[in-house]
Amino acid sequence: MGDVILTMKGIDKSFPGVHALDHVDLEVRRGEVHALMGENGAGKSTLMKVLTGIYSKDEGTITFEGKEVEFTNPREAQDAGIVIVHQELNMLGHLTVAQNIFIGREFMKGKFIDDRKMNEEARKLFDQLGIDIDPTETMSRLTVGKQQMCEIAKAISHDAKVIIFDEPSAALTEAEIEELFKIIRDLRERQLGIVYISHRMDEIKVITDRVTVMRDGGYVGTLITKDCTKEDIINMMVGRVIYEDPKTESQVAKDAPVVLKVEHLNAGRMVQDVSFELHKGEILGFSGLMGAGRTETMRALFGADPKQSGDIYINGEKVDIKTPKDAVSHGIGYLSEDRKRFGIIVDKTVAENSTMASLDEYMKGLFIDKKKEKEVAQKYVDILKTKTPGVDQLVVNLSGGNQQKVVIAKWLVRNCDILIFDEPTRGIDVGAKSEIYHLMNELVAEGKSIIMVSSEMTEILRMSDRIVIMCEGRKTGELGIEEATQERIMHAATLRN
Amino acid sequence: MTNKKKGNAFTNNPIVRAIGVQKIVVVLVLILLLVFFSVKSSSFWTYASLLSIMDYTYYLAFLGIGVTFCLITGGVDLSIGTGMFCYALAGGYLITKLDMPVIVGILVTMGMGILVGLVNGLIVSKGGHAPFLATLCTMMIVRGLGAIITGGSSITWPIAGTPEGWTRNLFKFTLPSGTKIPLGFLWVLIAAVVMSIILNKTRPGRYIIAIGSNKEATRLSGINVAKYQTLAYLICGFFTGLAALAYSSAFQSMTPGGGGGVELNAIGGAIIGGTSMSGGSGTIAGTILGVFIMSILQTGLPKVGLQANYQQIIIGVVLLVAVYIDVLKNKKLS
Amino acid sequence: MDKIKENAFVKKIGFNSLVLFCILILLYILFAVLVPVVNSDANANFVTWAHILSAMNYACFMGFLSLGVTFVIATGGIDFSIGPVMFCAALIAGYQLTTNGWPLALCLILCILVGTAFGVLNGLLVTYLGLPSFITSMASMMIAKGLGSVFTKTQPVSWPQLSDASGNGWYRNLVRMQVGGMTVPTGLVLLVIGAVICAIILNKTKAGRYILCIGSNREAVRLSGVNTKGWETLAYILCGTLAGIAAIFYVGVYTTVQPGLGDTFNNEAIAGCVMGGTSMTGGVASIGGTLIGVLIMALLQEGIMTMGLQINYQYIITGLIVLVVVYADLRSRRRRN
Amino acid sequence: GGGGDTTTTDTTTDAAETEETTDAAETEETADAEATTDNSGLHLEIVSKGLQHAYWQAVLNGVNSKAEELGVSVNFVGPDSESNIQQQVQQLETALNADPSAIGLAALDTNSVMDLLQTAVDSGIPIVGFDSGVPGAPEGAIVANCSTDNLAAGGLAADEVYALISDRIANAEGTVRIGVVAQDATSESVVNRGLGFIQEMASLVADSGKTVGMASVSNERYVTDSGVEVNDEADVVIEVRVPASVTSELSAADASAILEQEDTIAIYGSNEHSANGIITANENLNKCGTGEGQVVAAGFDSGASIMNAVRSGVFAGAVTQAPVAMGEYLVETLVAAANGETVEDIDTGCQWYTAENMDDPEIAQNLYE
Ligand SMILES: Nc1ncnc2c1ncn2[C@@H]1O[C@H](COP(=O)(O)OP(=O)(O)OP(=O)(O)O)[C@@H](O)[C@H]1O
Ligand SMILES: Nc1ncnc2c1ncn2[C@@H]1O[C@H](COP(=O)(O)OP(=O)(O)OP(=O)(O)O)[C@@H](O)[C@H]1O
Ligand SMILES: [Mg+2]
Ligand SMILES: [Mg+2]
Repeated sequence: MGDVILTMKGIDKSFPGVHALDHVDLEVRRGEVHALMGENGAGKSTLMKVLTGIYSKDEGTITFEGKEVEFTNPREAQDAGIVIVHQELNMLGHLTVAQNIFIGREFMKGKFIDDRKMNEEARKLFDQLGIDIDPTETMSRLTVGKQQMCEIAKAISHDAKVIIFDEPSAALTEAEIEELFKIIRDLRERQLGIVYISHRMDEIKVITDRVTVMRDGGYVGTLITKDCTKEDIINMMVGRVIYEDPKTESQVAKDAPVVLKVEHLNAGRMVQDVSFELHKGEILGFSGLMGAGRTETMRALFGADPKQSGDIYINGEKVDIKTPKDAVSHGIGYLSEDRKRFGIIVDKTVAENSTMASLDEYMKGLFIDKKKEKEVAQKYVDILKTKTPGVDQLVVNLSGGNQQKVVIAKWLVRNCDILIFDEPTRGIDVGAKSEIYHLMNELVAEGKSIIMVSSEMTEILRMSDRIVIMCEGRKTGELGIEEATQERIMHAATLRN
Repeated sequence: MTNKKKGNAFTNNPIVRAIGVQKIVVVLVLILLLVFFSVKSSSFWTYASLLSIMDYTYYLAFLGIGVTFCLITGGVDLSIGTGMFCYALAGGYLITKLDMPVIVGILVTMGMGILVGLVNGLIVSKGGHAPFLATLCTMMIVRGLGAIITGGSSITWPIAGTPEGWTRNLFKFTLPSGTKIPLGFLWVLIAAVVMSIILNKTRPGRYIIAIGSNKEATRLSGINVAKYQTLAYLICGFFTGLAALAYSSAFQSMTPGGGGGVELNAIGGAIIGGTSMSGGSGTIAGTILGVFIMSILQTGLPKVGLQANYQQIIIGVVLLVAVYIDVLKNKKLS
Repeated sequence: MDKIKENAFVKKIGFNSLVLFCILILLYILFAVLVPVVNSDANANFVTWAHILSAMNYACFMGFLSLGVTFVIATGGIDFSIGPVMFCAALIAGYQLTTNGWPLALCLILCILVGTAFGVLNGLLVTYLGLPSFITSMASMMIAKGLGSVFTKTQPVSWPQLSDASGNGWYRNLVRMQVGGMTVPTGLVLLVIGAVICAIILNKTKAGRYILCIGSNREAVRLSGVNTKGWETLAYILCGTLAGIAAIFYVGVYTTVQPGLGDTFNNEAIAGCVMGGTSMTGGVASIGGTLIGVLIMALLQEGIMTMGLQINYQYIITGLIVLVVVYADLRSRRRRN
Repeated sequence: GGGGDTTTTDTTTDAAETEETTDAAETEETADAEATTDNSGLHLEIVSKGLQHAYWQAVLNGVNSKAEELGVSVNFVGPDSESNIQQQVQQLETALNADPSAIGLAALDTNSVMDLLQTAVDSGIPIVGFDSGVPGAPEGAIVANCSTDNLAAGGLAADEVYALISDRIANAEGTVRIGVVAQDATSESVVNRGLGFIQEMASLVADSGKTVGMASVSNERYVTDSGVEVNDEADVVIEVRVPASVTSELSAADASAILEQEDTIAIYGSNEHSANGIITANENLNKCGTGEGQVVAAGFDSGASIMNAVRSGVFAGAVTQAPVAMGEYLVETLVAAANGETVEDIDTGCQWYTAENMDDPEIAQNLYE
């Protein structure tokens, strides 16, 4: 580990309604892999975006190679030698791999772009990294994993001094992760500073030298990886947060009736022959790595995407679900993992969002009974403790957690008996998180049944009565909460065939 | 199943992939149309007929090339049809009514095209207006402008044979023997090649495609998105100016307030040629082919004795089919 | 400024509509002052009942067109066929009335139905085939033009005069009526009633709620178990139907319709709607705004004509007003975020 | 309403026949006499069909010069296209609202202005029709017309063209074709110029003992209103084409379609726009001219390209109206009407011009670029 190359001090950043970064510090040295850890929404990505000039900071200083810097756009950061592999893919689907890698700094032959040279250079780069991708292939034709590798190759191809990997492993296979680590070690040899963001504890132990932990937008501390245990890191990440008591045994009565039975569900490549049962009053956890096909399963079940085959039984009766409308009329509610895109209607009010799924009951003849609508919306604002000035407030003005509560309210207003919660706490702050957990427990106590898809192991282990594990579109395991451990879940989640 | 596999074998053939499935289909349709018209109309395959098809193709091709750039950025330019008339009116007005040198008229025509293109680009990229709305407004503005400049009068560009009539030779060169050479085809060809190169081989072209493919990612790559977006509209404006020259050379006269609807033929041609309405992909060669289909329909349908009203219905349906193919293609991609 | 915006009354009406209304009044005052100055005729006077009546001719049919397209734009789509559809409806129904002697009432219904049919066509193509509304409606515009021509054998159709012997002329009272020597702009009254009904549909019924929400976030609405395709199609149908109604008001003033025309009205109708605060990206729509937007354009047309200027100034000014109003809206929204 | 229109135009023809041009001269004198009296308070509104064509600009010139001479104020307006009825009605209504001394009107469509004509009668504002006038207007609504008899003008073109092709028709083995390119099938004046040509041509051919018919692809309105049967096998086939919209390129396409047919011997463009279309088409085809085997072409109105076509022999000739004089007569008649005098119809006349006679002062005054 060499000298300090990058220091961020007292970085502060607010979005409307969210204090995303609260005086955060970070120090990176040459030749180290520095892990940045923290729960979802802790502010890791935001910190990196501030560093690379995508967001402007409100306060604080950034020192790079001994000089204070302030990047106003990503290009400046790149030119200075700081590049980032984004968490969300940033590809130009219509262009080729090589064109993507060299976008913004094309090789030129006079006035013209020298695509041949770019292809050669890209091929060299891939050879050097040991990746097998054709540089002339169109980007959108690659798999997600390969696209991610291209992003990484692109970052490396800059003459970078600091490279930031924001959850690079999420979409990669084991083999690809191995390749990635080889590359990272190689870069470390070359005395680059590397920031590595990941939620996977095992990777942290394997690849990183130091760990900086963030919590709720704040800086918690920095540890030397080899001197600490997983538990130390977890403690720092979770801190004082009081979650619901973890479940040690199923709360569901042995003879609880099956409210939902799915048999041999097939939908596209990502859902293959999935079968499971959901009991009354049960929280059924769906675990797996990203891209395991859980969301696709739920969407197919809900009728949001077409399915090829499979039978669905509700309360023992076979039902035909072709559209979300069918699902809703059978009492199923779906809380999507992407709230902004599929959940809320941002520029409509809390009241309007709350009755979206059950408008029929809030009609007076031909007209919407706005008084009754507001009453019911207010009722659920009170029950869910949604923080909003009123039910006339536009949802766009609420914070993430409260937006999530509005979506939950939508399904409660509809009085759904079966609720599918896909990543219910994604991007939600810690306080709201525990409230939602609390709420879920109350709901099942009232006799509703919940399917909870979650990528957070702790969440799965704390909330579920039973756990279904998926990998590559197949169900690869099912565990009662009594027998479930992180290791057993991980084992099933990586059971590829 | 076997069918599907065959299709894949066909679409995966390297030659097919290099040319593009859509372009092959378009060429086939083009050939079909040509065969149909030559069977139905004895006069279709004559040199004169070719000349008149060319007259239609020039201005549509220029408009098509220009608007392809806007479409590739994920935008559109609705002002091109009306604009083409407006600029030609203004230029012609200077030449014929104010007796200015022809070159001044040409420069003004081109200049107005470029200027309106620039304004469109700025309104879209800096003003943040939806391209559709912005160019709808400029369409209304140039419509009024053309009429106001000329005092509402139609304009006839200098006619062939007069000293100022040399502009007409720019696109259709008359040899001393009286034979006419479709010179404009050469210009269209050159423009197509040059713009193809710009689109595929230079940075501006690359960035214009990138913007249409993923605007945010392009911005994150440190590219000045506003600049290249504006450039796309500027190019479109430039070609609208060229189209105005081509139109006045081929058809001499234009009435103020006209030109509405021409943009549809150009946009339609681009889409038939495989340019996507949603941006990110498109080729100049495809646009030229698509434009050919449009102009052959326009010149061929009257020759087979079809009443004007049916022609419109047919062109409307052709457009719908072309877009549907585009939609299906996009569905397959995702 | 913010205080005004927070005022309960202003909130109810909408700040933008209020600003727009002020523009309307200012424009009227402007013309009242300018007309005598600019016009070569010494006794030119803009502040007369006759001028208002005359402006209403245009406002009526344009108003219905604009109201209709507001629904489509609210879903995030666009309808470029309304003008030609209006003409097509008037041609087909008028042809049946004058050539085939159908009863007037039936023809009026036919007029509306032709509009509705195009609405259904557009709606189905857009929602079920997933075609972009822009090109779809452009294509159906061509089809409407062609169909109108084919149906009437490219001849113009003249609807009967008020004094027509057949007694078929009474429909013209829908636009203007003589009541005891006074001319009443019934068309304006009906337009306002139409606007109120549209406002109720948009703001008080399930259809309006879903149409607006689809414009905001189609997928979220679908995943709430709503038949989005159906409701979106309904927006196009409403638009077509209103274009059919607009046709009645068009012939109510101008009586004669020619085939192959009508596309210039599209731009004006869309401009009126967008000027009124309806967002091109969907989700936000204001019927009141649309109404005022159309009145502004009608006033512009009347004022410009009275000043003896070419009608083309109307296009230019309308285009500029739309750009400025929308830009101001974009700015204020950006600042809020 | 073809029948009705014909009767109206017939009466105008009668008036023209009986009064000849001397009437015009008389009106001029009275107007001149009036000029010495006070006209300065008079305000005239003139609603034309538009300003697009050189023809209208020439009318406007006539109007302006006469108005200046008489010291009256004139507001000359027109819709932005010859098919925009809506705008013209608004313009007429606005004109009425300005409470002028008199109104000049070239109606795009009579039906649509019927109410306004009544309003004018009620409020005592005299209306004078010009150009094609206000055909079919109710009795008393229009005090006078200063117009071209379009049917007669079309007929004139037919007479002249027939003179050039009668031999060819007589000697023809099979079918020969005469094409008509019309701007539209809606404007009364355009239609009448077409119909005048078709009917005159048909009767001339019929008189010569040959059969005549309309081509089946012809525009239906022209077929119906001309009263000539559809017959693709007749000795002489008349083919009328109307483009989908009024743009140069579509007119040229129609003209090409006619010229390209082997049996075409003559072609006629019934206004400036259509004649231009023929010229454009002929640039590619080189078929028009008066020589052996060439197509005899005739146009209507003047303007740079038509005059050039006539001069260079591409067109055998063209019909010109007298727009400048029309504008002048119009203002005079309006002033007279405003002053409460009785005014009479004036046929402003039309002439056939060819390369030979187009420099005659009598004709040259009616040619404009
Ligand atoms: N553009 C933005 N506007 C408003 N809020 C934002 C924006 N970007 C991030 N946030 C909020 O800032 C907080 C921190 O988000 P950030 O993406 O940095 O978290 P993270 O630690 O990267 O989480 P994850 O592990 O899920 O990627 C979250 O509450 C998020 O909702
Ligand atoms: N090989 C692949 N090729 C293309 N797309 C893929 C591939 N693997 C996964 N994806 C995409 O990745 C996304 C993740 O899948 P999905 O959402 O079903 O996983 P998940 O188990 O719900 O995980 P998470 O919710 O954590 O993302 C899907 O949208 C899927 O289309
Ligand atoms: Mg993140
Ligand atoms: Mg998921």
